[in-house]
Amino acid sequence: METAAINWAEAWKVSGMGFGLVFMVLAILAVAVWLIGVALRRFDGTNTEAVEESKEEESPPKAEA
Amino acid sequence: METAAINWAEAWKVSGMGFGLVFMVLAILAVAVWLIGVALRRFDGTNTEAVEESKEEESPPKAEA
Amino acid sequence: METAAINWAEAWKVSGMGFGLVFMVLAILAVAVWLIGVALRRFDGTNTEAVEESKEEESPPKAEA
Amino acid sequence: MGDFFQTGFDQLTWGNVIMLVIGLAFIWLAIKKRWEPYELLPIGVGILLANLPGTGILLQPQQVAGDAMGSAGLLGTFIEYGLLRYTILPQLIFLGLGAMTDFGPLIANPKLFLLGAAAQVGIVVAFLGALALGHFGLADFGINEAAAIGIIGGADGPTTIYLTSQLAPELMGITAVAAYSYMAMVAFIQPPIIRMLTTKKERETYMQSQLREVSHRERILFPIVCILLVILLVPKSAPLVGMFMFGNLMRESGVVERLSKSAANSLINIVTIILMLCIGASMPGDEIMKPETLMVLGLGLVAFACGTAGGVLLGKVMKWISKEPFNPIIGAAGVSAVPMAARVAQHVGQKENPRNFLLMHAMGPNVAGVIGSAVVAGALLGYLS
Amino acid sequence: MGDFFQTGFDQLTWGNVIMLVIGLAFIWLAIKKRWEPYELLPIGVGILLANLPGTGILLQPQQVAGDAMGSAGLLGTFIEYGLLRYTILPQLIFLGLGAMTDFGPLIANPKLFLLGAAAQVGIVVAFLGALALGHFGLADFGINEAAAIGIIGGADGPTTIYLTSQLAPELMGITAVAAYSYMAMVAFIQPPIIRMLTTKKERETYMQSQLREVSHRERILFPIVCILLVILLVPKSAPLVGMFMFGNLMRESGVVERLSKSAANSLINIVTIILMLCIGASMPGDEIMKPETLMVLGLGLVAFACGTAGGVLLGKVMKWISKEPFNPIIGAAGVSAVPMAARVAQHVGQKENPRNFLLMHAMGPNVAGVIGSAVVAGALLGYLS
Amino acid sequence: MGDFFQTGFDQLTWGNVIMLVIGLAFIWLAIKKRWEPYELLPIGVGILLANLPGTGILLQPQQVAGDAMGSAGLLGTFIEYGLLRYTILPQLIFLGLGAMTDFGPLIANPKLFLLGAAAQVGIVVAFLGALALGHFGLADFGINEAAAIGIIGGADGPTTIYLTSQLAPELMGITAVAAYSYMAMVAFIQPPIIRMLTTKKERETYMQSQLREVSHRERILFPIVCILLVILLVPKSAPLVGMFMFGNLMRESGVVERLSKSAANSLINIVTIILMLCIGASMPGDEIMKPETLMVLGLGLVAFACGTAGGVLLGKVMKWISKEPFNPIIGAAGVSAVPMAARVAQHVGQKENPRNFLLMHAMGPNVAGVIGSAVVAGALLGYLS
Ligand code: NA
Ligand code: NA
Ligand code: NA
Repeated sequence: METAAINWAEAWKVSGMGFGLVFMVLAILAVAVWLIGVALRRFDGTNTEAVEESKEEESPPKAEA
Repeated sequence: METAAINWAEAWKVSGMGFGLVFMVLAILAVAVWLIGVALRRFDGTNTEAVEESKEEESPPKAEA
Repeated sequence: METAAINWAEAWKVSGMGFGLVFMVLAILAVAVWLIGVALRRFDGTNTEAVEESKEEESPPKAEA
Repeated sequence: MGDFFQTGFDQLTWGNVIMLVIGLAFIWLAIKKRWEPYELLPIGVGILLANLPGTGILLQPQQVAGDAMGSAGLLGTFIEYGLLRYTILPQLIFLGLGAMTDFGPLIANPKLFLLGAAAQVGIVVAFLGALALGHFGLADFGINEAAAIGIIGGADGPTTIYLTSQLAPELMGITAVAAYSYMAMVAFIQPPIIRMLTTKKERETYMQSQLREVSHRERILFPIVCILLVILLVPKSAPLVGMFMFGNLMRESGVVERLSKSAANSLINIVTIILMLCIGASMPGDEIMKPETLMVLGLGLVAFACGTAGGVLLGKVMKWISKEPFNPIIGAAGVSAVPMAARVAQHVGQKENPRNFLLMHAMGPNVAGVIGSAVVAGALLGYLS
Repeated sequence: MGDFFQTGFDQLTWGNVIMLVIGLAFIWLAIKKRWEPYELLPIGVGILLANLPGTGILLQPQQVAGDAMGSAGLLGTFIEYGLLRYTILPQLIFLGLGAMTDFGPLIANPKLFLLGAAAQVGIVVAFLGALALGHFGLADFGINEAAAIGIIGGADGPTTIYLTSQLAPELMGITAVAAYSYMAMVAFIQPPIIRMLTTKKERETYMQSQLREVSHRERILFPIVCILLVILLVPKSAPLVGMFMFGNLMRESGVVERLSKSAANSLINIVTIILMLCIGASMPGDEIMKPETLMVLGLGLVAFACGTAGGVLLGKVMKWISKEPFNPIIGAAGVSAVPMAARVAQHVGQKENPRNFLLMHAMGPNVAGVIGSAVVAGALLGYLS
Repeated sequence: MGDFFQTGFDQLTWGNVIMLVIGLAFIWLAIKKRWEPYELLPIGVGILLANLPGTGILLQPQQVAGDAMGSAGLLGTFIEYGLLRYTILPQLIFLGLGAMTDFGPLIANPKLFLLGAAAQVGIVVAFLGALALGHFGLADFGINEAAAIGIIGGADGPTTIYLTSQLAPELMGITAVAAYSYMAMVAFIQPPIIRMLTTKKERETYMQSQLREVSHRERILFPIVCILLVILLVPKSAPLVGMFMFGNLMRESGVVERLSKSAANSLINIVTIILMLCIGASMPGDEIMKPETLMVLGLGLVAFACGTAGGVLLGKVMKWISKEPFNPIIGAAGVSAVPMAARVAQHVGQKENPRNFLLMHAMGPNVAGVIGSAVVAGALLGYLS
């Protein structure tokens, strides 16, 4: 740990770009994963989402009981 | 294995002190373990020893049978 | 991978001797294993081979059915 | 030749004594309070072994290289080869974690990735905070040390260990212990912050109780896509993301069951034992008993708090945008601390509305946060090393 | 200090891109086609990791030895220490394979050893072929490279890896991948060759359906005899044969069950993960995208084909000599590729005659072929190194 | 380039041949007589591999360091890095043993610790005996060699291996093999000594058949107290006692079940395979075929005998002092040789009085003896290195 005059310009750049980068990368992943999901379901002709949602309407009351 | 005139004074010292040391260390451990056992049983208000001894009086005849 | 004028005499020697060697070694192993098997069965007085062969005559028709 | 009765008592420093007490405290927390016992129990023992003097167990191979008689110590050897020079151990942990992780909730709802990004703001705040302490002359953290301190806010043990070992090895024990300790304490750290930043109505929001089913193919493609995209975008994240996603691919492929079971069992267990001992052993009293240590701990707490806040605040934005009901609590799980932070979201949510079952929803940002911190670590490593 | 957004895209070469596609293809073959998934899945991931630029994951310890900041990468470390300098990994695989191998069929009928020898002719043909390509100026394979290429025909992964790492490390990835790929493809490679070299009547030959029972003692003596005889005759085969037979002795002895189970489970699994990643990572695009690579693949295929032919032809001779009915198909299993080649013999045989059950008979030459290739590898190593 | 048919026959020495026979004898003892098979089977194979000439399997990394072509052998690598330079392997064995050890009987009756101390007298006698042989010009054992020979009397494999590797590496194979062999033979060595030193009435003494129940807390505190006290008093015992007690703490804590199971299963099994192979491989014929080897074996036997006597004699003293009935036979278990020596006490006791059930009582000194030898080893190491 050597003392060094802090280069605040660099510090802010690292901070901002680092935080921006993680948003960008995870956003790209989100889009990629969403596209793959859509493509596969279209390709396979299955719409699991609808099936799941109908299930869902039944189950919560049970969870409350 | 280099030949060396044996330093018997040192040899006896190592022997005696080594054997003494192991007795001392294990005796200290014995006392420490015993104290912990006593302290915990007093602290918890349980006297497992008595319980065990009463059990014990019953079991040996079974073992013999 | 350095370019080198191929020494074909050596190459054929390596090939021939290598292939010969593996035959020799595995043949020696075959003989050794066979001798051990014979020795152990003679020593133990068991003839598992005969037992197995009688079993064998029954099983194939089942496999066909 | 030394004296026969050369005990360790006379070499024992006050720093050692305090660290022995701390080591015992970690062991107690692990056993009695079940605070991350898989990490804190061996860390506690490592602290004991490192602070009992004269054992030679910390001697590193390079320290005895020229010495014909000398043998390196077990922990010194593992620290030098497993952590500092080859950093094998944290990467193998990530391999095992990948083989244990279910990305289903994130695949089912990929916009939750963003919560895992937002929660990384804690890293940034602690990074700037560490530099500010230097600015005001309170500590002499350079930019590398600031990065290692910041990554505590990633709330992932192996990421913290990996980045610290590369950028600021002298902080290795303390950042790792801070990360694991605060991970064990998320149930105390996060709820007040969540309540402070959300209204009761927001916290009561009922989210649909089931996620869509995720197909086998999506599960297989997920780790492959992550390897390709993340490593292309942030090359230095490969040691973490690559191993993590390789482990997950083995798990989800279904064709190498023996390998994924061994990665998630014997391999990760053996490596955990050794790595956590080494982490504990990286805290000899005389290097730890400094005001900087308290600052690192303080900054780590700030990082956890700000990460939680970041996740919750983006959650509020997403609730505002989203057409379906959306509970911002789950944003707090974006810090990772898998799976404790997701459980915190579940408990806080159910307390406000007994119908709520947020666990599965919170698992999405929770695992996204692991990828998020690895990305930040890779970016920092690429820039600083 | 680099730029923050230094992604890997600009360093990506065409070689990398092609290798990424090949890596993905291996992953697809492993998962979808179940082609040797335990090898090809991690190999595929290793190819991806090695061809995503800028990761540093391939840096070898010797490359960063003088560099205070630099840490070696995970795969670079395992490649240098586990493969090139100490060759630990393939030997540990052999230990585990030994603990999984049943030599019963070979002990019951030891003349099948000869089929395991005959099938090694593929090694010789490919070896001479590689030298011939050099002779005609098409490639510059030296005698060491030719030996490494030839051993592909041994159809045993660890033997190929071991010999290549010792004689021609620059070919390591490609010979290993060729061996595992062709092993996965024996069901396509062998049947036409078997049919071409045998008459329908030969293939229909019914062999007695059960082998004699092999006693516990014979099973124990077998690995001991192999260690003594083979290593005395071919000393350099010890790293392979010694470990293989030690594993088998642990298995058959029945007195060290915990050890043999660990060797055949956690140990081989952990080592497989690491070794196969390393194999995949030994194929960076720019070293692989050469005409020599295609020649290696072609020669490997020739080796498999000639090995199959060698086994079948000796099978025909043995049928001619043998008093009992003998089906020459089982000679094809002598290439090893355990247990796929034995299954090929079973399928081809049953197709011609539904009563045929050749699997157990084919297991004999199948495991003999493992010993055969290890003997050839040891002989080559003794002569060339 | 050598000749193709360079077999090992012409390099085989008489020393090799004798060692091959001895290796086969160990394998036979392990399988047929079940003498410590987990150690003697791999040791036997290691002896075979080390005495088959020309294999290169023993080449150590430092021997090939400057040689571009040369690769170190598997066993040479493990011997150098796992035993001589870093001594990792015996410490990992101790970790696993700790996770398998039940200290309950010792905690229930801590005065049995003293029997575990008394039995260490065998170490002292053999140590002085080795020096005396030097004094009379029969051997040239220095003080370090004498210590390594003495520790055979500790009757603990990893302690013997650890101390020998540090003080007298050239004796490593032989002291370890002596220790394991005599441990396998305690059923022959101890009973006559016990009978010689005790009256029939003493041996008939019936001890209360059940020990008090030991609480979970005591079991947890035990390894912690041992770590703190023993390592403070004898710092150099840390590599042994620290790992042993860490393993035990993992076991007794109950909160890290995955870790303690892996330590007691896959980790110890894998390490045992490698370590025992290395031990066997440390006995090349030409270094073993010396009169000193017989002296080491003789002194080791003396050490076992004297250790047994020491335990029994202190047992007699304790019987004399004790208010409750006390059977001095259990003192013999203080040599450790866990759990065989405790079983010997059980058998001898039950033979004299069928009501006797001494096993649990004998387990106390038995495990105390492990700590005792580790203390002596640490003291010797602290003084001599
Ligand atoms: Na995170
Ligand atoms: Na083969
Ligand atoms: Na002992």
